[in-house]
Amino acid sequence: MNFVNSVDDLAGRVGDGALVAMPPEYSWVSMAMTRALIAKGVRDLHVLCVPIGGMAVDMLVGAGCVGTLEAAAVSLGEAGLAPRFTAAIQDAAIEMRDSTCPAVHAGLQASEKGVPFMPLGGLIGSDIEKYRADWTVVDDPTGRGQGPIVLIPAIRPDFAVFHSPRADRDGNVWIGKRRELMTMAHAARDTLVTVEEVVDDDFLADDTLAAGTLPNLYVSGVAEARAGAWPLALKGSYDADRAEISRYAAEARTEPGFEAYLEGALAAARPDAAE
Amino acid sequence: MNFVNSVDDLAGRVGDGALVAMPPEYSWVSMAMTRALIAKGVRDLHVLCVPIGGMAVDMLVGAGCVGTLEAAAVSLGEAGLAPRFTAAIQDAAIEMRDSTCPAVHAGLQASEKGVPFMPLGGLIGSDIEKYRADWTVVDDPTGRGQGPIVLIPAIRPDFAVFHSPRADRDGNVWIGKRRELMTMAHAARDTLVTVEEVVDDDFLADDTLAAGTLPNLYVSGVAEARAGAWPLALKGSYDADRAEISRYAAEARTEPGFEAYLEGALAAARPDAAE
Amino acid sequence: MSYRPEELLITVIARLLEDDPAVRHVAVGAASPIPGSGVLLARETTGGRPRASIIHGESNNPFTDGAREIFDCAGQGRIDVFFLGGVQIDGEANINLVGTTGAGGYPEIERRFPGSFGSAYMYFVVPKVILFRPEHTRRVFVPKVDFISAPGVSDPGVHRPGGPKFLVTELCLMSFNSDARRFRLESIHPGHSLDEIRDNTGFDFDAADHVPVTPEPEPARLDLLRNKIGKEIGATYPGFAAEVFGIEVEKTERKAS
Amino acid sequence: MSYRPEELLITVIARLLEDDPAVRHVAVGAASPIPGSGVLLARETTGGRPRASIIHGESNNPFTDGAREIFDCAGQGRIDVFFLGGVQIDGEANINLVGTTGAGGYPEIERRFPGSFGSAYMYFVVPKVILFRPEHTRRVFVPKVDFISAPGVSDPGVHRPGGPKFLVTELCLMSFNSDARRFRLESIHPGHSLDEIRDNTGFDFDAADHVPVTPEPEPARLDLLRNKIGKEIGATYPGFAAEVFGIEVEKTERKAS
Repeated sequence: MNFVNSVDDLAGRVGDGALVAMPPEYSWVSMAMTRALIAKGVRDLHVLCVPIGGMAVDMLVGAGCVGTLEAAAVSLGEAGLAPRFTAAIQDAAIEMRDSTCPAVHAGLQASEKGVPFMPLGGLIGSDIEKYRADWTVVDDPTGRGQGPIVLIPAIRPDFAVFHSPRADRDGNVWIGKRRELMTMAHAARDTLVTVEEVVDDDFLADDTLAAGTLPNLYVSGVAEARAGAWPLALKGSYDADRAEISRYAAEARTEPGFEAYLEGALAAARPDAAE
Repeated sequence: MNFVNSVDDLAGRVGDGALVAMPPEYSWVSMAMTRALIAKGVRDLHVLCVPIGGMAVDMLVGAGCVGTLEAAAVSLGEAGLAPRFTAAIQDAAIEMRDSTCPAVHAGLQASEKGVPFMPLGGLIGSDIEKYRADWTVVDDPTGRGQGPIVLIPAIRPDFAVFHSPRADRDGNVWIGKRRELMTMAHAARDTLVTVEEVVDDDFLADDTLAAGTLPNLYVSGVAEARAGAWPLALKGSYDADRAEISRYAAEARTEPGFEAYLEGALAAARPDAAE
Repeated sequence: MSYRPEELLITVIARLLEDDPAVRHVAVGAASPIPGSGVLLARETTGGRPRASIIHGESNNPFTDGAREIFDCAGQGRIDVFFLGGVQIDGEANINLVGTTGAGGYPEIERRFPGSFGSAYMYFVVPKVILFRPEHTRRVFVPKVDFISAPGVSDPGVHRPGGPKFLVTELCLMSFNSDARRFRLESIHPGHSLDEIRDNTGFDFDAADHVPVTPEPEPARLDLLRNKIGKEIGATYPGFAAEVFGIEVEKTERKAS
Repeated sequence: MSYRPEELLITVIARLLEDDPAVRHVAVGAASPIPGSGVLLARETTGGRPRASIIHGESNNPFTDGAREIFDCAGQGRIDVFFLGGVQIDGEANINLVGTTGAGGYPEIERRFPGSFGSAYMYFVVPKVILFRPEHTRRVFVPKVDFISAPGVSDPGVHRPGGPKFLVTELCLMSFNSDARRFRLESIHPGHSLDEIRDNTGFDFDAADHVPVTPEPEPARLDLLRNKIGKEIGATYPGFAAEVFGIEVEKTERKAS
């Protein structure tokens, strides 16, 4: 049912200004969609990192696609600081909403449950809380004298976007133990997924596979994209291409270097990376 | 690690007055533990049905083990009303805390997240809300004028008790898509699990199995109990023994009938029921 | 073409889903074979429009996030129709699933029923709740319920995207107007009368001068029910399929975990 | 027996875990090979007492409920020790992971770092947070952080079961007293001096008249590290294991999903 012809078709649904949730680098980022969104020239995205961003977010920022960024952190991991993110913040080129990991999860869980907010411990006295005008500190509203607590408003992404090793013939998507992908999809209005392959199976008919499956009920569109996480890892399928990530980290230190890298990345698909 | 010799050893940990969370009948009830708790003569339990009770709860109530019962409903399903529960309520023999399914889940999720309460939509104007002194109705505490909302306090069970087809050699427990078992275990101080079998495997080392596994981090004790859900179903392993459940439903209509049934049930284990 | 009462109720429910293009996803709770059959029939006659999710079903069960998912899913606005019943239902569409009380009221209980299940939540968040209670007597349809498991209407300040829209019984189909806080008789099932309905209803309701007769199940729909839907619903409710459609269903093969 | 600076820090961390029977479960965040090695070493020397959970680790990673589980788990009180660092750390144990600002302060940023990760939460709920920041300079240890990712101390009314207890750097081990809101020098690593520490610390701290020297790694612990722990931590941090322990680790075989 939810299948589309190409990653570009999927990216075509994401309009300027959309709130897009993306997973962390250890959890199946769709680099294929990232490239397609950049190629399409989407603008003013509000990107929500769930909860940490990496190369995909850095590329989107560098390509001028991002207006607002909400994240607990953005980093290339072992490859160092995220260069275009760092530059954009230092130049005040994007609006940054500094968050902390559990607050991102809590905001998505509020949308998942259809409630306007979720309480969260900690945070009080941090500058993160101080600068988040959308968070509310209240004295224990149950009147039990448990002290002040922060209320995190529901975050409802327009799109959750990620990659997965496989979907079945009905568009049910394997997420394994990457449950943040399920929360993202529950919270988002639409979920767009690229997959290594669509397999002729019914994941929901097998109780073992069902345990790690996002049902198509929450999936708006699926497109095949071989090596769709490349150069990031797709755990269980392929490792990270560390040389490529390091090359990016080095070249993207300057804006011309980033532009040159981007031109190459958009020109060359890498269908062989999964092998 | 977390293995004990017998179901009786496991039941021995549950003291009088404990708050015990139990899953619904479609989600792997430990009838073996239920019988062991009754045999041990535990008293004044606060049983939390997550969120619906069935034969196990009815037996615990009939055997005089329960002081307080919190549930969205108690029923034998196709076999009709739960007879000892019904009698106990009509005789005001136990304290009943009528709840509604999502409120039970919300209370457990609050404990799972370590927050004192969780907001939940709906409920306002129901007699469920009216008679729950522990729930709080507040005007939107974020000050956004979203109207009144109910705050459900965290429920922290002393014990989560359930059955599963299998645990691995490290005490990691397969729960499949029965995620309420995971929430129960996260929320509870201790989790006691009976299993059909302990297998020589490491579920966490296999990304497919890990997706449906409760890690031993949350498991306080595991005991083998063949046919441990009998006469209820253990989905994927065996069907419900409808004749036995109907027999219970009929005999338990009277207190002497229940006593006679119980005597038989405690005397006879049914090691062949899984075949 | 002769038909069974259950088949009439199934087609009444199916039409409520077929006629409304806003119905994209219908969820059916446990132990609800007639609503379940109605949804599957509507899906068939509309060429697949409403998605049907049958909680704990052996098939048409898409839930993989545990017992809370159905409620979360409804809270997300992804469920357009849900079915609720009641030990008692009153004229303001308050429903009682807990039981009957003495004069002192709850928590004193005269006759206890299972409990409220998820009604206190689903009634608020699902846009089109269909009350389904075949037994149409004054024991069920009372002036005022003894216990409000879920209220039929709410104050304007309360966030309530959902609520009761229809009531299906063995005698009739009614609609509910939440502004007027009243039921309205929409059609009377063949062989029954307005007087019979008034006699068996403990509250007042609106009715036009000429209330139409509920259409009988069309042969094409009966054919679908008996030859296709019966087998599908039988995977979850074998006893029902055997009794109503005379179909013996083999238990669906599912790979064990 | 000669040792590398990393090996000293690993044994310093291991002792903080070994000596405290309340330490039953230690969680280690991403990209933390030295704390990770310290935990695995302590588990070995205590005969398995602290459970070690390495987030995103190829082994010792028990999490199956997604990225939120580590925070939920800490909120449940199931994590006794966690490690945090800081671009800047001040004398009241405030930590800054966001970056340095100009005179106007945040949101103006002079030098941006990744961000606060989960610190604003974990610092509150984990009873024994060990601050680990090898670089001991006035650039790091400042009078006042430019941005408080997480505060070192909280007002009495704030629910805070957790907070900073120790600070481990390349020069020394300090403890933190949250009532006094001050660090105290506990031991000075071999080859360094109190003066050197004062010169490189931008805030005042307490120190006894005679501060002990940090014990060197014992041969038995070094042996464990090089022959057992190195291989285990190398499954998650192969580069670290190769550089520090000279161990080339084969990628752990895991069944693909």
